Amino acid sequence: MVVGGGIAGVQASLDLANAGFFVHLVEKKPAIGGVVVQLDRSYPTNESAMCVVCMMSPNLMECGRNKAAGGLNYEVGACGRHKNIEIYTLAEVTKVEGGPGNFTVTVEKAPRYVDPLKCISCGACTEVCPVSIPDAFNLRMKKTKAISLPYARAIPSAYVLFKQPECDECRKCVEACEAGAVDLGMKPESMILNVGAIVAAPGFEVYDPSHYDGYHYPAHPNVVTSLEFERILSEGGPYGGRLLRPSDQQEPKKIAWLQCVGSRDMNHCNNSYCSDVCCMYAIKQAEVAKEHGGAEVDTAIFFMDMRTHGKDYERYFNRAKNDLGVRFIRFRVHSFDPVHGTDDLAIRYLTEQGEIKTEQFDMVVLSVGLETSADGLELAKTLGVEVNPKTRFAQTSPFTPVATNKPGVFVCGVFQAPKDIPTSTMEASAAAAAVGELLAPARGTAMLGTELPPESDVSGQAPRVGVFFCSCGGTMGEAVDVKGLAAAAASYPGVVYTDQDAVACSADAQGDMLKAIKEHNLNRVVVAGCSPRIFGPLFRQTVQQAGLNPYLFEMANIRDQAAWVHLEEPEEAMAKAAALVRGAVARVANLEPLQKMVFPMAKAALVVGGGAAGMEAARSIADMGFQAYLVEQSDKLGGQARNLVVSSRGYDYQGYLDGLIKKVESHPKIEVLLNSSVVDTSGFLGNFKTTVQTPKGERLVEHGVGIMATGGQPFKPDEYLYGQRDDVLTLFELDKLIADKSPKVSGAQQAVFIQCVGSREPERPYCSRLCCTHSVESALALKKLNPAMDVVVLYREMRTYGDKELLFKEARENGVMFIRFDLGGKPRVEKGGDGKLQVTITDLILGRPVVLNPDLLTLASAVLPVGTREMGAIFDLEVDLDGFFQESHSKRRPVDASLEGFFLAGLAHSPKPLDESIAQAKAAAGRAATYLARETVEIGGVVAVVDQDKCAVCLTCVRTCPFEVPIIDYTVDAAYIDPIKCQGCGVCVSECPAKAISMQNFTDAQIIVQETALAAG
Amino acid sequence: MKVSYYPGCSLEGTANDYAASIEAVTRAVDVELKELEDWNCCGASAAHSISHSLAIDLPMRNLLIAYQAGLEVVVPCALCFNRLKVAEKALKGMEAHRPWQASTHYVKIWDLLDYFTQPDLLKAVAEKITTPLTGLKAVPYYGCLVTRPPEITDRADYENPRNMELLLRVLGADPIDWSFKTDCCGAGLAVARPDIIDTLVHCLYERALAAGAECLVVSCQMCQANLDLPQERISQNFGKQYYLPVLYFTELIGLALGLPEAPGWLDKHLVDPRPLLREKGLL
Amino acid sequence: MDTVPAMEPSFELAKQLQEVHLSVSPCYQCRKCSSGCPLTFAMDLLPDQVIRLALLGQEDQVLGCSTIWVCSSCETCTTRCPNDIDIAGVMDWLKEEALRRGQAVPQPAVSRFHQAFLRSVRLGGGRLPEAMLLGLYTLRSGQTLKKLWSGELFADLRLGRQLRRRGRLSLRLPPRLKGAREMRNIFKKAKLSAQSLEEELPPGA
Amino acid sequence: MRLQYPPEIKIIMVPCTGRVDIIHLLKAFEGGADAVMVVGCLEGDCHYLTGNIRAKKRVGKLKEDFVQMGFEPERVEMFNLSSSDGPKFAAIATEMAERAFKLGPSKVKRQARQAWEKSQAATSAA
Repeated sequence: MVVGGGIAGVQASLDLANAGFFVHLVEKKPAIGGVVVQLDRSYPTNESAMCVVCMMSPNLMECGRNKAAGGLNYEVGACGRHKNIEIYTLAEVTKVEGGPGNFTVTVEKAPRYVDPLKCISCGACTEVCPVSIPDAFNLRMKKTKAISLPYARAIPSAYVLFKQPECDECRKCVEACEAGAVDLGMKPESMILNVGAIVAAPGFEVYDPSHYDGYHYPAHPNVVTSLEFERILSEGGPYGGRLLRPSDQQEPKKIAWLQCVGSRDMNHCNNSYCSDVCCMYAIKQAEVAKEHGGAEVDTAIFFMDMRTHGKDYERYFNRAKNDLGVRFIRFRVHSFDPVHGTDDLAIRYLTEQGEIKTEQFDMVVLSVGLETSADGLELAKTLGVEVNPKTRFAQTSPFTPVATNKPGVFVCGVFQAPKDIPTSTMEASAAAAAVGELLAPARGTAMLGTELPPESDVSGQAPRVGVFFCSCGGTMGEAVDVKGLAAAAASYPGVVYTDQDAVACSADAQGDMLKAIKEHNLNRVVVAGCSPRIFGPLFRQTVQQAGLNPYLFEMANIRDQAAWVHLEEPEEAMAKAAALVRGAVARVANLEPLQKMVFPMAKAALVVGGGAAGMEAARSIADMGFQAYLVEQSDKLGGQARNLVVSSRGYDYQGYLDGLIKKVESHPKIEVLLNSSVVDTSGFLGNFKTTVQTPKGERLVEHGVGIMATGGQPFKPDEYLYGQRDDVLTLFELDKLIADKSPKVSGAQQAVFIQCVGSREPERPYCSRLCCTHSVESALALKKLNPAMDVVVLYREMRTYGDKELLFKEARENGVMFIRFDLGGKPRVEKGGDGKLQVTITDLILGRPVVLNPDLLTLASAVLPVGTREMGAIFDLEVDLDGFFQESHSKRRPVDASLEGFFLAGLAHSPKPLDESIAQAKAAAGRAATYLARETVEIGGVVAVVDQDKCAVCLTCVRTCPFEVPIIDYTVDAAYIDPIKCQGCGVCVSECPAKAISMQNFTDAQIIVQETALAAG
Repeated sequence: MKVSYYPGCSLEGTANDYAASIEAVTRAVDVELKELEDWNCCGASAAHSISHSLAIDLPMRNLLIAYQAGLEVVVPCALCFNRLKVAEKALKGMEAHRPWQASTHYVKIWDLLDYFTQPDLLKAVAEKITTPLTGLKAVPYYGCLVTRPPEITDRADYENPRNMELLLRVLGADPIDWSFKTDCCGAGLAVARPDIIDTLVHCLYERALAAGAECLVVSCQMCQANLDLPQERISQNFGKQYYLPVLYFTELIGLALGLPEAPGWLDKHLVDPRPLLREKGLL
Repeated sequence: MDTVPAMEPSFELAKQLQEVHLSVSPCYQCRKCSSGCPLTFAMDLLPDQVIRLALLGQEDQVLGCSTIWVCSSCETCTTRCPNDIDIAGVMDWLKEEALRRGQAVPQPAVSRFHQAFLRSVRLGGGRLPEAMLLGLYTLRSGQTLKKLWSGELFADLRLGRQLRRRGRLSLRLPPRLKGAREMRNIFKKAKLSAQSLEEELPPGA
Repeated sequence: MRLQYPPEIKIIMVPCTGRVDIIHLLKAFEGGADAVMVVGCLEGDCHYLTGNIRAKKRVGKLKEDFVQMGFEPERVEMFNLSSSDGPKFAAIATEMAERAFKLGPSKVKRQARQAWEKSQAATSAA
């Protein structure tokens, strides 16, 4: 059972369902999606947040389409890959008994007053409903009717009636509903469910800033919380997506964001932790505000430490600061005053040089932090899950990040600790893995099969093309008028039907498409919308469910290739979009059906890298009942975690590591290959054959999936006299001295740490995320060892995010001093007169240099990836600009590698502390389980085929193919290309002088007809 | 109702007009003030600035006297109120270390305005109103030490107190909201650095006028002195004639209740409030 | 930046403050105190800079600045500090420490007013005779000559006369307290801790 | 990142630039294009190892043929960039659009070519 239908709950449900477990998803609101659906955009890609949900929506839709949401309204019956997720909306867990493997859970379901099985979400009831209530989804900034859809494109897409406070049961909605779905007599239900494990993902509440009298919230209309600002930016928001300020609906030209509202503060609230996400979402909101209101919108963010410590977040921050002109003012605003006679607000602040300035802003956004909601705490009590008293988030250990004190109950998402969307998604997969391990024997027992309709034979039929337009939720803007395009498209050759929808990827739009294909018996489908990379599989799957071969489908990317990139030239953008659609229609008319080959899935995983991440992944895979091969190039397991010997929080890293190594080495289903390395690989998803060089010669390993955990290594600093003196160390070297109780440490009078050594520099523009916390822990360890020692940390941004902020507080309270410097004023390290080290740094608050004479100088050096280029070359995995493995999608698939069937974990994906590496390792195993649980895998389709009559056996293809696939079949005296091996690149096709080879789906004819249609524009 | 009363030194000297209005108004609502037996000076800002031991011992003596009296203590002067609360916290701190000595039973220390804005007293005042102060646009000025710091004063609404607005509304006046109700007037620096007072108070005058106020209402005689006395000097220094009478809330209650002595208090102000009150038909 | 003298940090002052429960080390320079402070226009160092210098142990700067004397203890900073540092308390402690160490006070008017106030209370037997305070201060403030020329003295006298006319400036001594002996002990105890309380500052210093 | 580039650029997706045959480039001109660019991965990064190197050779050969045909070789070009390098794509798109404007309509469109040459002669004379 998964409690909480936010992004974490949904991802956990999907990973569990795809890994062979039936899932009961309990959500207290009328629809799933949590806070993510309330967001306008999501960083770092600035894609619409609905997009994140939409991208989940093929998965969400699977949930949506199952029994609870009723397949009936799509008359598709057997649709959806599988019906293994049962959603209970308006439901809450009230009692839990039993233990792991056998919980009996009481779920109370409030009446929805609308039968989801009958509701066809036509909206008739809302039109007639006389009662308007504040729209909770839009945080009461907008009115909605008592009976309405929870939010546009909600999943499950059924209406809901809120009787309290004002519905007087006038029954107008009952009469208006043809489907007879409205039933005012519905009673609360209570049900007992028997489940094997529980994942708690109740999410969070944003902090209510009304405690700060100085912020005039909610009295002043132009002071809004960041979530309210998201609604203002959103298309479904109070102003239809136009950036207006609440007081006079004018376009705000100057907006201020105040950071740390309800976080890092013991005074106004007891949230002394950092909420991790506010810095990034403030930058995103500033960028989107500039996009809406034009570049001249002046955006200022008042902050203390800019905490952009995620993958690619530092680039996002630099781009906002240097290219987009977002102003960053390092100052924590306590209060501001309304300017009399205007709706503006005056903020009085201190500039870096210390002079007092007052600026007038049209609007102020309070970047509110995250708190465990009252319901979250209630749920914790019901489940018996202990909560950390200081932060009110779930009490977890860094070595088992998703487990709680109660066996069988797991936790993920913000309820575990404040985190952003990618980390929540990752942690959800980790929770799914944990459940997978616990219930391994029960895998697959409660599965419901999926049936696909027989494929109708369309060969020989004239092409009947249906073109479906999508305006992608309004993000097309005015540049591309989808209605005009649809009208024009009707005249293209072969087109017999056109339709357009605000969001084609949503659940109900899919239903309309299915109906249209059936009614107009279309045999070709074109979707004009966004990039095929994102929704190609979703639409292809819908086409397949309409009984069409999935290859009779094409997408025209009028969003990324027209609407978004020609904002200033609307007419040309329209012309180009029309051309793109014409090209796609021309191509699809010439496409032929293709069949995929079916192969068995090898139930084994190859894990590369024997560090903590690799071992955790292997152990999780093995505990789930699959075979794991762990390849480690050195002679022992442990990796960088071996160097973690100091923890002021009392974590026994080495004890954990030894325990893990013992478990891995003794596990029957894990084969450890030390002093081994991967030399070559071949095959495809489910059937990889990898040769591993071992001391005992080459070993051929057959596996279905692969996990990359090659880890990282500390950067050898090339500045601050490192390497030239023995009192200049890296963090690991210092920890070793502390652990060995070396006199150098006990005798030291003064210790200095320098942060960001090698990180956040032009040649490595990324943040190594773990060094701030590591330095603070080591500093605390030094203070505990010798309280009289002066400990000073020189930093650029103190990024002790989430609950690590408590460490930073503890360090300061114990007398550790923190001095800030910026890239321009780096500390000068030189040999002092007495031969001792001398560090000079300018204190930016006082504008004066400070001279330190440390006995120990520790450099927090960057984290570099290890083995990513080599493994990337062998397995063809993409590596990002900084040399770390590139994940398939930062939001939706943060753990999947670019090649399907491969997953990433640990430092090789991006620098992260041990507890997050462990979570990511379990997540990788969880994701891998969704493939390993399958019996078969489908391959082929887009491959090269030789026309034996035309082949002159000139061997050009044999010499050209980079993968040496073509061979000469002397029985037929012609070349032969094995469809399993062919990678589908088409190099041989264009090299073949006789044009004997044609590539399915990309034949010359298909390309040329698309080209001419495009050029004719 | 009987309460202990701690007037403080200035109410016997420069602020004896305030003392007069307090006694009259409390009598009018049947609150009997029992002055603390042999009270001494609380040391005000001088003690806590340069002598920590005096800053604690002086108010401590008054505190122990109050405990012996056994009644709740009402304190008009913000500074004396703050010092008594500091002593109370210091005593609790000391007793926390030596719980076996925790014999004293504490009494509540009231700031006068807080005391007067209790629901039952407000009702008592409301019942006795003869001439409501309709049309009198006033901005409430709380000063600093009545509300801050919350760990000492135990005030919940320390950023944005509203009880004086409540009282003014009960009296029929028109309280205006403004953001500077708890900004500092310079307090103890009045004698040593009058120039600082000029800058601070000039800014308060400007903000009060911008908010549309006709007069300021205070509950502490230090604030009254810093706002009332230098008004003429500030008008000269800043070349703008200010006419903003500074009234005690007890004087307004006296007026609203039609007490005969009320007009007598008004001529003790430097900035004569009577023209404004006559214009409003309240005199 | 080399022209400005470099600072050698020491942690003594921070430790001293810690012992009197006025620790400044939790500060993470969010600078709310400086923005909220109404008196910054009259200050040479901003409040957050005073805390920073105290943390860095720069005693001569911190004890010799005008900021600590100009601070009117309005408690805005202490109320707003997210790390619960009693900044106003630190300012008071620094004033007392400056006098204890005989540091040259850049704002003699303020320090002498405080000393005159406490001496008047002591001489008044436990309550403050306001007239005596004004008299003693005028004698000892060292500003009298300057005030004479600038005409401020006449303005003060006129103000005094206005108060006198309104019966708000009585020249009578406050009544004898029964606890006079207790008062004397309180002041004796204070004298021991402050030593320099009694020292006469040469006028005009 | 929504970087803007000239709308004249129209995009066809192929699995790899190695699939782009010379016939496709010619057909594009025949269909009315004034300039054609082949955009492949960075050399050494090709998902199919040698696809982009093959394409570079073919484009090079086509440029030489263009010279003999009296066609401006600048009308066709091969570029290599990483898939995540948006800014570079916008830059090369802008450059190719400028080339097309500078070189004017291709000779394949005879009337458009003559009209353009007349207008060029007129402007240079004025």
